[in-house]
Amino acid sequence: MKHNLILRVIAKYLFPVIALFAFYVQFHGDYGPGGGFQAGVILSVAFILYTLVFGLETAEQVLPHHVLRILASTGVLIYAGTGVATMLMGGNFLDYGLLALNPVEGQHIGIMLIEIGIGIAVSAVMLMIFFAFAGRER
Amino acid sequence: MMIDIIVGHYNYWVVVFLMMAGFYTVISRGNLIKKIAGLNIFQTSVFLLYISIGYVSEGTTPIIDEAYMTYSNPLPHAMILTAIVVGVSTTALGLALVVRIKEAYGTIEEDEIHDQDRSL
Amino acid sequence: MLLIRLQGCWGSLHTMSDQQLLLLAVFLPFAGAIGIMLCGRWPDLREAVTLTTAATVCAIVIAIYSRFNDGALLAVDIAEPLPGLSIRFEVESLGILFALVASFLWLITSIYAIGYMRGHHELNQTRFYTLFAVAIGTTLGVAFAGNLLSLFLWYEILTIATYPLVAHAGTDEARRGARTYVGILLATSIVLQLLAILITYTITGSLDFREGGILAGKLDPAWAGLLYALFIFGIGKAAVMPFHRWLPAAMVAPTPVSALLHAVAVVKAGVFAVLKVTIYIFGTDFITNSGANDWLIWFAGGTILLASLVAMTKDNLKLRLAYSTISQLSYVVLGALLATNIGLLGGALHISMHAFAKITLFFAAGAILVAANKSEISDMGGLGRAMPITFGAFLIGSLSIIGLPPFGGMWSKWYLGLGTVESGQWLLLSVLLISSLLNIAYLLPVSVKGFFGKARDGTTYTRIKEAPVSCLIAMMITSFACVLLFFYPDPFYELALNAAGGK
Amino acid sequence: MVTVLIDTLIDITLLAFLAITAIAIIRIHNLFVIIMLFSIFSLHSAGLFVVMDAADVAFTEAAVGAGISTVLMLGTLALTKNHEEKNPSHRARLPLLVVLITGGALIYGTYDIPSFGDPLSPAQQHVKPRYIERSMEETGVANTVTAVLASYRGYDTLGEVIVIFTAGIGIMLLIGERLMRRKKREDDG
Amino acid sequence: MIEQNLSLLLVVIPLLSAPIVAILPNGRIPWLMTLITTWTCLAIAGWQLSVVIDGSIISYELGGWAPPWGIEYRIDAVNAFVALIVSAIAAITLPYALLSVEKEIPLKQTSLFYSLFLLCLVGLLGITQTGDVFNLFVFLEISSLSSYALIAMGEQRRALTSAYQYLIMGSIGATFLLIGIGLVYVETGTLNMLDLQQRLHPILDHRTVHTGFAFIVVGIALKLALFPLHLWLPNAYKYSPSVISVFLAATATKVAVYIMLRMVFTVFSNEFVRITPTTHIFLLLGIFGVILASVAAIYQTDVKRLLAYSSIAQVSYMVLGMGLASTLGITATLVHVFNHALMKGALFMACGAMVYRVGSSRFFKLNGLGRQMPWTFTAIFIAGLSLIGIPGTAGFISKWYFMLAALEQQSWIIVLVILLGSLLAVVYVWKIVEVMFFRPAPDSAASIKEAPILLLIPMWVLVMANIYFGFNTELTVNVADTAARLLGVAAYHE
Repeated sequence: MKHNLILRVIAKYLFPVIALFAFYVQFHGDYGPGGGFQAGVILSVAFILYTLVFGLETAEQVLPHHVLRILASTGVLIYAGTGVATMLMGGNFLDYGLLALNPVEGQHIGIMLIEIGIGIAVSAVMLMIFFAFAGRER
Repeated sequence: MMIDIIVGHYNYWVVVFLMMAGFYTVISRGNLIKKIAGLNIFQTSVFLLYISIGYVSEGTTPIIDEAYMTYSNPLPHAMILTAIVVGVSTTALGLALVVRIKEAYGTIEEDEIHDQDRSL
Repeated sequence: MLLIRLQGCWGSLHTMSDQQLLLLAVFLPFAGAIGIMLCGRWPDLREAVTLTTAATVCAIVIAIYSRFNDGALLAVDIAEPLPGLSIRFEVESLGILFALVASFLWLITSIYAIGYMRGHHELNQTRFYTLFAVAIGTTLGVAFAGNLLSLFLWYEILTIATYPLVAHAGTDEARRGARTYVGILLATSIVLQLLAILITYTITGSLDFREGGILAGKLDPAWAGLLYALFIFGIGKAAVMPFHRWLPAAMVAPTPVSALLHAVAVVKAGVFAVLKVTIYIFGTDFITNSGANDWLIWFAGGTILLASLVAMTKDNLKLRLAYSTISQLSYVVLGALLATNIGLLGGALHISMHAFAKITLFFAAGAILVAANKSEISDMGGLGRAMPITFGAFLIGSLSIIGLPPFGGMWSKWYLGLGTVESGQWLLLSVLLISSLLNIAYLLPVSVKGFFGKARDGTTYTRIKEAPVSCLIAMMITSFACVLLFFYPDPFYELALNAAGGK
Repeated sequence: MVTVLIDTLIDITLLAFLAITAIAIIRIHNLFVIIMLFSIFSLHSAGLFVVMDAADVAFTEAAVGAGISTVLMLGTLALTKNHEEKNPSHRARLPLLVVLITGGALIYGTYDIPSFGDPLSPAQQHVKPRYIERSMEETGVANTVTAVLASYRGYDTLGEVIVIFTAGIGIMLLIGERLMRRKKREDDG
Repeated sequence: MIEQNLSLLLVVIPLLSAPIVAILPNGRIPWLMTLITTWTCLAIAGWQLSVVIDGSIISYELGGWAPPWGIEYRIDAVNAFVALIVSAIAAITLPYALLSVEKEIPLKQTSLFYSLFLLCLVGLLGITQTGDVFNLFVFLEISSLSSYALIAMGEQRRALTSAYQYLIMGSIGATFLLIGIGLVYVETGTLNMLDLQQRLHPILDHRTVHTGFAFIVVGIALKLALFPLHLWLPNAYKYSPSVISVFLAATATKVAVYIMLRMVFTVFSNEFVRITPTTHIFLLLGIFGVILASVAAIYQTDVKRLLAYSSIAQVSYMVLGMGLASTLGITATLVHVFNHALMKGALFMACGAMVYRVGSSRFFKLNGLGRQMPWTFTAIFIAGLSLIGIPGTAGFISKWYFMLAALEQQSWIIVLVILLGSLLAVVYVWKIVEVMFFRPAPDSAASIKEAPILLLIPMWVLVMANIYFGFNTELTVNVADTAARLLGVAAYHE
């Protein structure tokens, strides 16, 4: 379907929409359903759509393997790092309360940080997996 | 009395039936992809069990809001969110194995694979 | 040169503490083994190491003996693998007796082995000498074991260490023999002996060797017989029927192995263990009171007779000797089972007496094999005239086994006989007498045939010379010892008497 | 009261759908259909999650079960080019027995379970209340599921991320590289 | 500040270094990083044990939330002991891994491989540390997923099918565990082990609790490869890369044993065991496991498979120990967990060395190999003796305690089974010995050299450990005894 103009155009415009939705889910998780994981999945879906339409090569030019690998690791490290940070601040592992003067504020920051971590890691891994399967065909 | 038990438990019973359907698919079928599908059904049904545990009649989604008093139990939800991720990870890995097996054996039917291994 | 070395050791030995000496006695052979392994490339050097080690060990044991006589308590714990149960060395009369025999005969056998192994062009000689040293070290470990756990430890290691020696040839036959050997010995020790040890431990909470035993008063006499049986049969190295098959099977080994290990070290380790258990775990009084021995004793008696009868049917010399060994071992077991001072004295004495006699016989058998390449008795007609020294030695050994004066073998049989009389076991006395007759019947013909018989094809042997010199020396020494022990059995007698508790 | 009744009705219908789908999956042999049915199964259960007031779970299940898993299965199907499942040679008696025993045990086990939706059940009484009552002031997060997930039991979620990371690494190792790595048939072959 | 967090760092350090290793360039750097990580873990585990050895307890509230609302790390002698075993084996495996991995794993995959290895370690350590059943489930899945992939890295194509089989069985097991946890949760509303223990106490007779228990036990038994759920294990050990065979054989089943102990004796407590036929079932399965698996081992024609079956038998011993449900029995189990890790570690390392040189672990390839590779052979011999339980080796200590425990209750059948088991062990160990030493070597064997020193050193460290812990049992027995008492198992007489 690489050569179907309509699809290409639609995909072009759909991509940012989906991505936007992903970010909404990412940061709205505190108040409604959603969170890093769902956001990550949706974001990866956006890229998957892009890949389906523009082909694997193009997609991998945008996001090469090693980049994905680094992203995935970064995601995990952000999460674990948050824990280590709280530890260094003299609290227990993942005790977000210490990240700010006001515990609740700290909790907010902490939760946001780890949700970001999750989001990055999940989307990266999902794409890794998808590319791996898609790339196997050749 | 009997009615209460039924009303109170039919949900669990159906869930058990679903689990067993999935479980049966896993252990009785020979096709590697179908096994994975069965495994997924098995796990999804277990998720249903958990969520049923967390459910409260006349409750609502546990997002705090003045409008509501009773909320369903968020703990099983959190657990199941994790469990779902575990499930999909297992599925993905299993399917990757299936792909490799197909490449190495040229089939994904257990019997045929066994025959090939025995023939050596 | 050897003597000079001995003198040297002697000097240095006096400066050592008892513990050091004791440890040295057990671990020097292992050190020697390593040395032998390293010298593997230069046979002469290797043999030199073997001899020096053997000589030194012998000297050390003698030193220990002298100190023991001076009343020193030689004991040392090296580890405590289980709470309250240590790996312990302790010298007592029975142990030192066994150690003296073993270490002295190792020296002799090493001399013999050099001639034999080279004359017989054996392969893997380095492996042979190495494991031989290990086996002796382990035997000394058995001799000096300070409690039942240590005894069991060394007992098992001895089995493992001798396995490759039995399988030395590497042929299918050798492997089969070795399999039987290790199979029976391990199986009996794991299933019966270990079980017995554990039961003893659960009942008494200790495994120490104590005068008068540790079980008395703790174990219901009704069960004593069963536990005792577990020990007697569990100690498979004592080769009490029906667990004797390993000994003939082990005859596939090179002759020095059969001579030292399966006439002295291994088998004596077995009967030694039986004596130890009898004296220090059960205690003679407890045995006699509980009547633990009254049915077991017939297994010993039966073995004595049956083994002798089987021996008569064997034409292969080594096999015949093997069965004779089985029957002789049961003499010791019998002595233990009599559970009287005299009986124990006889049994303990028999360990040494039989050792010297039987090793002579094996030496001779080996010499015949090397020089004439004959293993079947029926082929040995007239061979004695070709190799008189060998057959002479064989004759002396036989007579000692039979128990005629003026040979050491007499003493042990004498006291065993007394033991049976003392406990009014007339039937057993007759067993002993009959078996002596049987000994005559299956041992004497060999030398008789050798000296006065004719070869099958009537030819006289011109090509065949005597065995290698070192073999002859070894044989002469041991046969001389047989005679000496008749006139001067005192050291062994003292020790045996001591162990039997009849001071 | 009415809402409850409606809930129950939807609940029952969805359960019925699920049961039918499950049976269909066991019986049908065309793998493509099976995967589609699985996707449907997963969507229905998502719906059921909504009915049981588990919006987050429903969301995720829809995205993962009906989305990712299905895509992956279809991908595998495309790669293995195998569309008809063959019947296993041996008759599946033992599996049936195992399943019956397991199921029986579970039914037996549900006997003492507090009835469905009972607000007095231990699960509703013990740990949950604090999450509902205090999460707002303790974490400032309205969505208690997020609060539990990210804060109270944040470590589980870290584990969850590790799990998916592990899966990613594993799949990279298995089918990551372009060129196919031929496996030896046997170590002596 | 560091010290209070150490028992968490034991898990978090490998957890942090795994993603870092994953993005390192292939080659020896990932190995080095992994090596450092594992040794750090070993140090921490040692410290942790030294703290709790006196029976005290480390409790760590993750995220600062008090249990049962938050997750708790709760370390007593039992966890610390198992954690030490796991990290020690990991630390000793790594030096061995360098060459073996270079031989068996393509260079371009090394960094991912080591990362996965670390993740497996994370999973196992996480299991040992946690005091929360659901957290346990999560980390169990981490270790399982990584081991599926690791096993599939084996050189032969059957590695793939073995991994798949293991994946299916393992996932079923995990799902059963999940069901069990759910059923227990619905009755108690909590996930914290200690809390569970207290809240389960009044309702031990509920059917739901019984069912939950059953599902948890079956789920673990699958991971434990407890007869008759052992079918996945032999192939998994046979076809996986040598390093992985070593690591999994020495740790995975041990951790499963730990989970079983924890669940049965801490969560459900001793009373529950007494009022249900649990012990009888354990004893029965143990008896069958020991005998049948040992017999099966005798008929193998491949060293790795043989050892795998013997592993099943050895695990069954541990189950027997649990079945005896006395302090002595549990002590025996824990001692054996430690000693068996030593034996199997050494044995599989030796197999790895042979595979390294010969490329196979099948008997007909190993004829007379003992002469070419004397050190490897001697290692197998000594570790084999330990497996049999010859005095002077660690195995003897385990056997001694099993026998004591059985004799204490005068259950002569168990005594018999243990003795029979070691007899069968003699047979299958001797099978290897004769093949390797007394079979004539083919001419092709002349070119084979002894394994490289880097493989020999770790192997011999473990062999020496087998001997050392046969004479000095202060560590093993004392810790095991303390741990057994902590598990709240009343001494048999009480």
